[in-house]
Amino acid sequence: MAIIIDESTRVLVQGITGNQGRFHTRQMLEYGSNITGGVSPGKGGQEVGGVPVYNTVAEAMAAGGVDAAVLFIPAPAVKDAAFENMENGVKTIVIITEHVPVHDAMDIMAYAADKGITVVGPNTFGLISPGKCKIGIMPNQIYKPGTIGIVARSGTLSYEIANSLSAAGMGQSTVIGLGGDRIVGLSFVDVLERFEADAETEAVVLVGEIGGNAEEVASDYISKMTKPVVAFLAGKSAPPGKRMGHAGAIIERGMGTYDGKVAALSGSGAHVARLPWEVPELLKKAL
Amino acid sequence: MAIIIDESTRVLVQGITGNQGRFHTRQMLEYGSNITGGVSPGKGGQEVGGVPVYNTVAEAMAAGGVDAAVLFIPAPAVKDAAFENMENGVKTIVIITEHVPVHDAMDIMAYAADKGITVVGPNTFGLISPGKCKIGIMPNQIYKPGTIGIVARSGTLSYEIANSLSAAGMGQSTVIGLGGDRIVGLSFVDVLERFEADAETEAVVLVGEIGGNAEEVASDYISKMTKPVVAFLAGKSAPPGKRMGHAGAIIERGMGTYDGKVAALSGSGAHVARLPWEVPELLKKAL
Amino acid sequence: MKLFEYMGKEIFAHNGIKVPPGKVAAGPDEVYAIAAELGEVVLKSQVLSGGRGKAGGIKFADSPDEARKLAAELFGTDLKGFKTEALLVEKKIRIDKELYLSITLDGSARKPVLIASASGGMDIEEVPEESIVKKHIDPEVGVMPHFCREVVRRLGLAGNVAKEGADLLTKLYQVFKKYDCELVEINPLVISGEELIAADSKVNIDDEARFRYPAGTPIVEERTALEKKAHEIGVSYVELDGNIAVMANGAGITMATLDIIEHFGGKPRNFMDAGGGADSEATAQAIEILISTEPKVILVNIFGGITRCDEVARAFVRVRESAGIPVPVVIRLSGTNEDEGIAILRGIGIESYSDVREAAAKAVEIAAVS
Amino acid sequence: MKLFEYMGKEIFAHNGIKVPPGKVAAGPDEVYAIAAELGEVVLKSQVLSGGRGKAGGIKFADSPDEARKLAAELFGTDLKGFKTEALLVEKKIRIDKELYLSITLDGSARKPVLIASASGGMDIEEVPEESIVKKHIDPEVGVMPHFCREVVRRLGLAGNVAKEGADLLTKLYQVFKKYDCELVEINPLVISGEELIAADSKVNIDDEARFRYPAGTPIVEERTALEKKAHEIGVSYVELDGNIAVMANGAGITMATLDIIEHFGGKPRNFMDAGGGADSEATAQAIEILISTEPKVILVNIFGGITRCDEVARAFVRVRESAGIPVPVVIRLSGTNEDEGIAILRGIGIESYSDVREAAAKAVEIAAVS
Repeated sequence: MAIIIDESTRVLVQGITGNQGRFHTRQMLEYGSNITGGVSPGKGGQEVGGVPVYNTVAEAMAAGGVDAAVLFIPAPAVKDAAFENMENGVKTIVIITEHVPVHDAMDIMAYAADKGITVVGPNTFGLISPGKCKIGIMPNQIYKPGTIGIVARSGTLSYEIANSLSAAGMGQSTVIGLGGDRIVGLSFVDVLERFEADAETEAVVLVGEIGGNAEEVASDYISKMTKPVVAFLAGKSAPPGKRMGHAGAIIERGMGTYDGKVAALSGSGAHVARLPWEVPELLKKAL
Repeated sequence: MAIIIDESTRVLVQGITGNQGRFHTRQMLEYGSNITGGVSPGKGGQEVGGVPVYNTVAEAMAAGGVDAAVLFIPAPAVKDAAFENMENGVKTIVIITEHVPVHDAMDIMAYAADKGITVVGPNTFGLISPGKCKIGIMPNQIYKPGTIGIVARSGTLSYEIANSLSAAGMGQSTVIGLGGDRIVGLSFVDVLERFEADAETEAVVLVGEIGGNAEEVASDYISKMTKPVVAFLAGKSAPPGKRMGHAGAIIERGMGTYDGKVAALSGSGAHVARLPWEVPELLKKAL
Repeated sequence: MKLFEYMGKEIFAHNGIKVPPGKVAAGPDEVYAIAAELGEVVLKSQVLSGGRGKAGGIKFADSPDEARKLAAELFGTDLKGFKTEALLVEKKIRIDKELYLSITLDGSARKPVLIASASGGMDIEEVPEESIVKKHIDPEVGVMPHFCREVVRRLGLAGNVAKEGADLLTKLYQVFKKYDCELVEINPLVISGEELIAADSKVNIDDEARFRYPAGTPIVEERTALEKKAHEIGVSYVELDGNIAVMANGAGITMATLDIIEHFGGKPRNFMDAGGGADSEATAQAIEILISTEPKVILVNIFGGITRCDEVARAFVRVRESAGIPVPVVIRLSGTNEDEGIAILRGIGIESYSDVREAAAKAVEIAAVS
Repeated sequence: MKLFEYMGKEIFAHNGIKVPPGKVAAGPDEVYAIAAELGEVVLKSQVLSGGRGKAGGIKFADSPDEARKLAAELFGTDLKGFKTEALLVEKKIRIDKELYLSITLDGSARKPVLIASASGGMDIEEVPEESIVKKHIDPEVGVMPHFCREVVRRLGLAGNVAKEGADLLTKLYQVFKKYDCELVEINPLVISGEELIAADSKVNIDDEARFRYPAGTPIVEERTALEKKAHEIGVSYVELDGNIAVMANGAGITMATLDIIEHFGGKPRNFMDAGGGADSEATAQAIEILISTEPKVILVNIFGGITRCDEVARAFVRVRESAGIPVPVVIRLSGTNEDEGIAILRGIGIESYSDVREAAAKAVEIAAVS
């Protein structure tokens, strides 16, 4: 099981001949992901780590099919690359790129919603179903197969938490990064619904942060879930009006505060960890 | 049963205070259609034949829901009116208006396809499920409830055929006009699939004409149908390069000829009537 | 509405698509002057029919004198029934390769479709399927860079020509949208050194969008005088070459009426869809158009729904009383107020039928004997 | 990027949205000259904070002399920490009614959302939910006439004002798209006789779209000098007011590090996300920024993934050898090449922790005693 990706997922790397593309293609191959092709206009016929490079997504599609594409593409070209995948029938798009204009993100999400396409990101570390498939830039060694689903707005913090779970003997079904931008493809609810339906997942860790109302919206759904949810939120000490690294991590007009989110999550029955190292303990209690 | 519309369909008339809107609202009410409202900007609060008039579709929707809207709107404003209905959640749109620009029609159809909305027309007489609901401009008296489905590209010709079927004791499940334009919402196949699945429909009459390749595409599907299909095509004698009244009825670059369509339909197992009065006879034989 | 080649090229040039330097001329002397400016030139007859080249409508001239001489011949020529009233005089360009490119409507897909081929200069129908690039355009998305890259790659373009190709696709789609086109076609699209040049243009604009044509959009009247008059009174009319004038209500039933006439061995003079629900005055004007074509007989086929049979009958009374009706009239009336209509017509000596078979057979019989 | 009111109004005016006649002035004499031209005027401090009116940043003047006098006061005033460096001098307009209108992003819906209210002039947060018109805009469709009709109807506009309202909505959405806005807000939008006039403007533009801003789009630098320097070396940096300088790799982990510091009773000097996979030179530059803020201690929290712990350690060696490190450093290293990193740091006398708890507690302790 696991959600969204597994060992059968055929992955295309767009921007495979760039520095980032090359490096992470090798990392993903090392992890065992089924990378079946890469795209780089004008570089068709080359290879990266044994993976064939195509000029266009259409070519890659014709050569053997693509289930998911991961984009290592400069921000101004992300919209075009995302549409190239979507218009050619790719059903899961992972956008690693940071600094994508919000209007481009909205255009991508509107089209994706119409066509039933799953978009992860932009500004995400990607997603991994440990032992099966990794699409993204997270370190290979910190995950273990298991029954905990992790959904996070931020990368490194989720690595830290995944690592501490692995160390405590709690492996993961799927770990997914929503992305740090204000407009991203998946919401907490979208992912929680999938974890709730996934036979392999027994509990979920939600890693949120200040800004927006994603955690508040998620709380409504969590109150209806049968599986336990442990939440940790970053940004308790952040001052209002400042973007804390992520475009979406900002308290504006009194919205998106730490306290508001904690109240909503606690009210929904989620177990809220006040400090990151409390997560494994709370999870053990909840299971 | 019947397809698309029945006695439960709540109908909204857009452009209800115009001449056409008023006249046909009365006709539809007389037929027994469930007209629950009309829209005419700035005329909210008035009534037409006892039907309340609203300023906007949103108002009408809020007042009690709308299942289908019929547009009596000048061609330049049709796109806006269609989107007003679609964006406010109306799931079936019947566009009577002729002379709608094709680019507007394409925009409407693209959005409708994304959102699962059924568009009948433009340039259609509408559709009727005899004895249940009529949405359109066809005469009230020629139809009888029954088991024959009729799908036509043109209006009066289908009236003539429906009338001859009624006279021969063969009532209709639903009669639907695709519209005479090049870009219309429903194809023959879309309607044939619905008739094939409709328990009430026993046989189908397809009324086609020269131009385009709608009949050729339909033939592929007809060869897989379990229900008999009788076809009649207009335009045998039409010269190439001339639009015969309908924007779509034109033989261009050797495409859309009468002979080509007859060959395709005959090959698919449809019974092709060479003259309109042969339709009832062929239908009787086929049943 | 079909535009002349030179009009399409003006639109192209205005929207950043390269065309050969050239001007349109209305007589041989103008041609001489333009050729004197441009050097070696091509003379192209501005007619709306296809296959113009094969019919002799395109000539090359090395000198202004030769250009004038050839022009004099071309202005006299009849090309497939079209008279040359204007010549496009263009500088001869270097041709390294000819491509085909068009964007048109696909009714089945309800979307625009781009069609391109590395084999230009001939009818696209004659190009083998496998060497045609065919890609639908989602009107919600338009033509994005990746779309252009894919097309250009499949056409085998490289270097600067590939760049110009991608740029051209973007601009051609902009023209297609901006001018409400049904078709924009460039055949041939010429690779000339490092440039891509539209050596021909075929631009068809949607008549229905006339209310929003961009300023300066040319208007070409394709209708005959009679068709134009019919259009003005809201009647759909097409001239044909037989002798039985036809009026019916609805495009489908009118086509079927023509078919039935031919079935009985007759030849229709026209297609006339008088529409639904016209009043007797409008119908009377339509009848006058039919009379003006001097047919041997008029066949009217009305299936009354919205159209009331008595209104149609009254229209005939009206024409009979004013201009008179100099030819026999055969009428089929059926549907709304049928009996009333039949009675009115009987009053002016016109016999009606309720079956179209009998009416059509009678009209063909009259046309054959008179 | 937040624009000043006058910049937003220039964009409005350029795109057909009505604003009061006015000019921006940098000193009291300029104010006098503008007032002499316009008559009765309003002086508006150009600062980026909200609640400017309540804070005294808006004044009315009946004469040029009064305008100069009030201007002299305003140029000296500090408004919520912002100094007034420019005044917008506008002709006083007749106010019949004040409305609120904005288009912004809705992250949950992933769409733009229009928010409007017939109660303008106050914060939209203070307007009761039921008198707010809130409608999402489908980016694939945009703002169509029916959308405008519905909004205008719900705002209760009539006659020419309704027409102007529909037109304004269309134009405001065009501005929102064309300038890659995150927010366009008009509060108040004034009904002035038969006209609709934008009496204020709040325009926030997406920093990430700078590569395609329309020509002439103003640029406002909101970053402090230090934040700007950090931005140039690709580091995300926010100044805070404590004494513990912080560096971590990743926005979430950096926020969490600040939270942990506060949990142990300390106060962070900054937010610094040094990103993933930076080399030792870039990291060294980031360390120098931290040192330049003169903190009592530097706390580094690295969870190595793409970031290699040995590279971070080498950055400290590099800074130690060049500029020197004048404050205590507490480092948590965990993950990729952790052992190597710890060894390198031990070589220059810096002790590492593998648990962030211990590191943070130590840093807070140092800050407290020093």
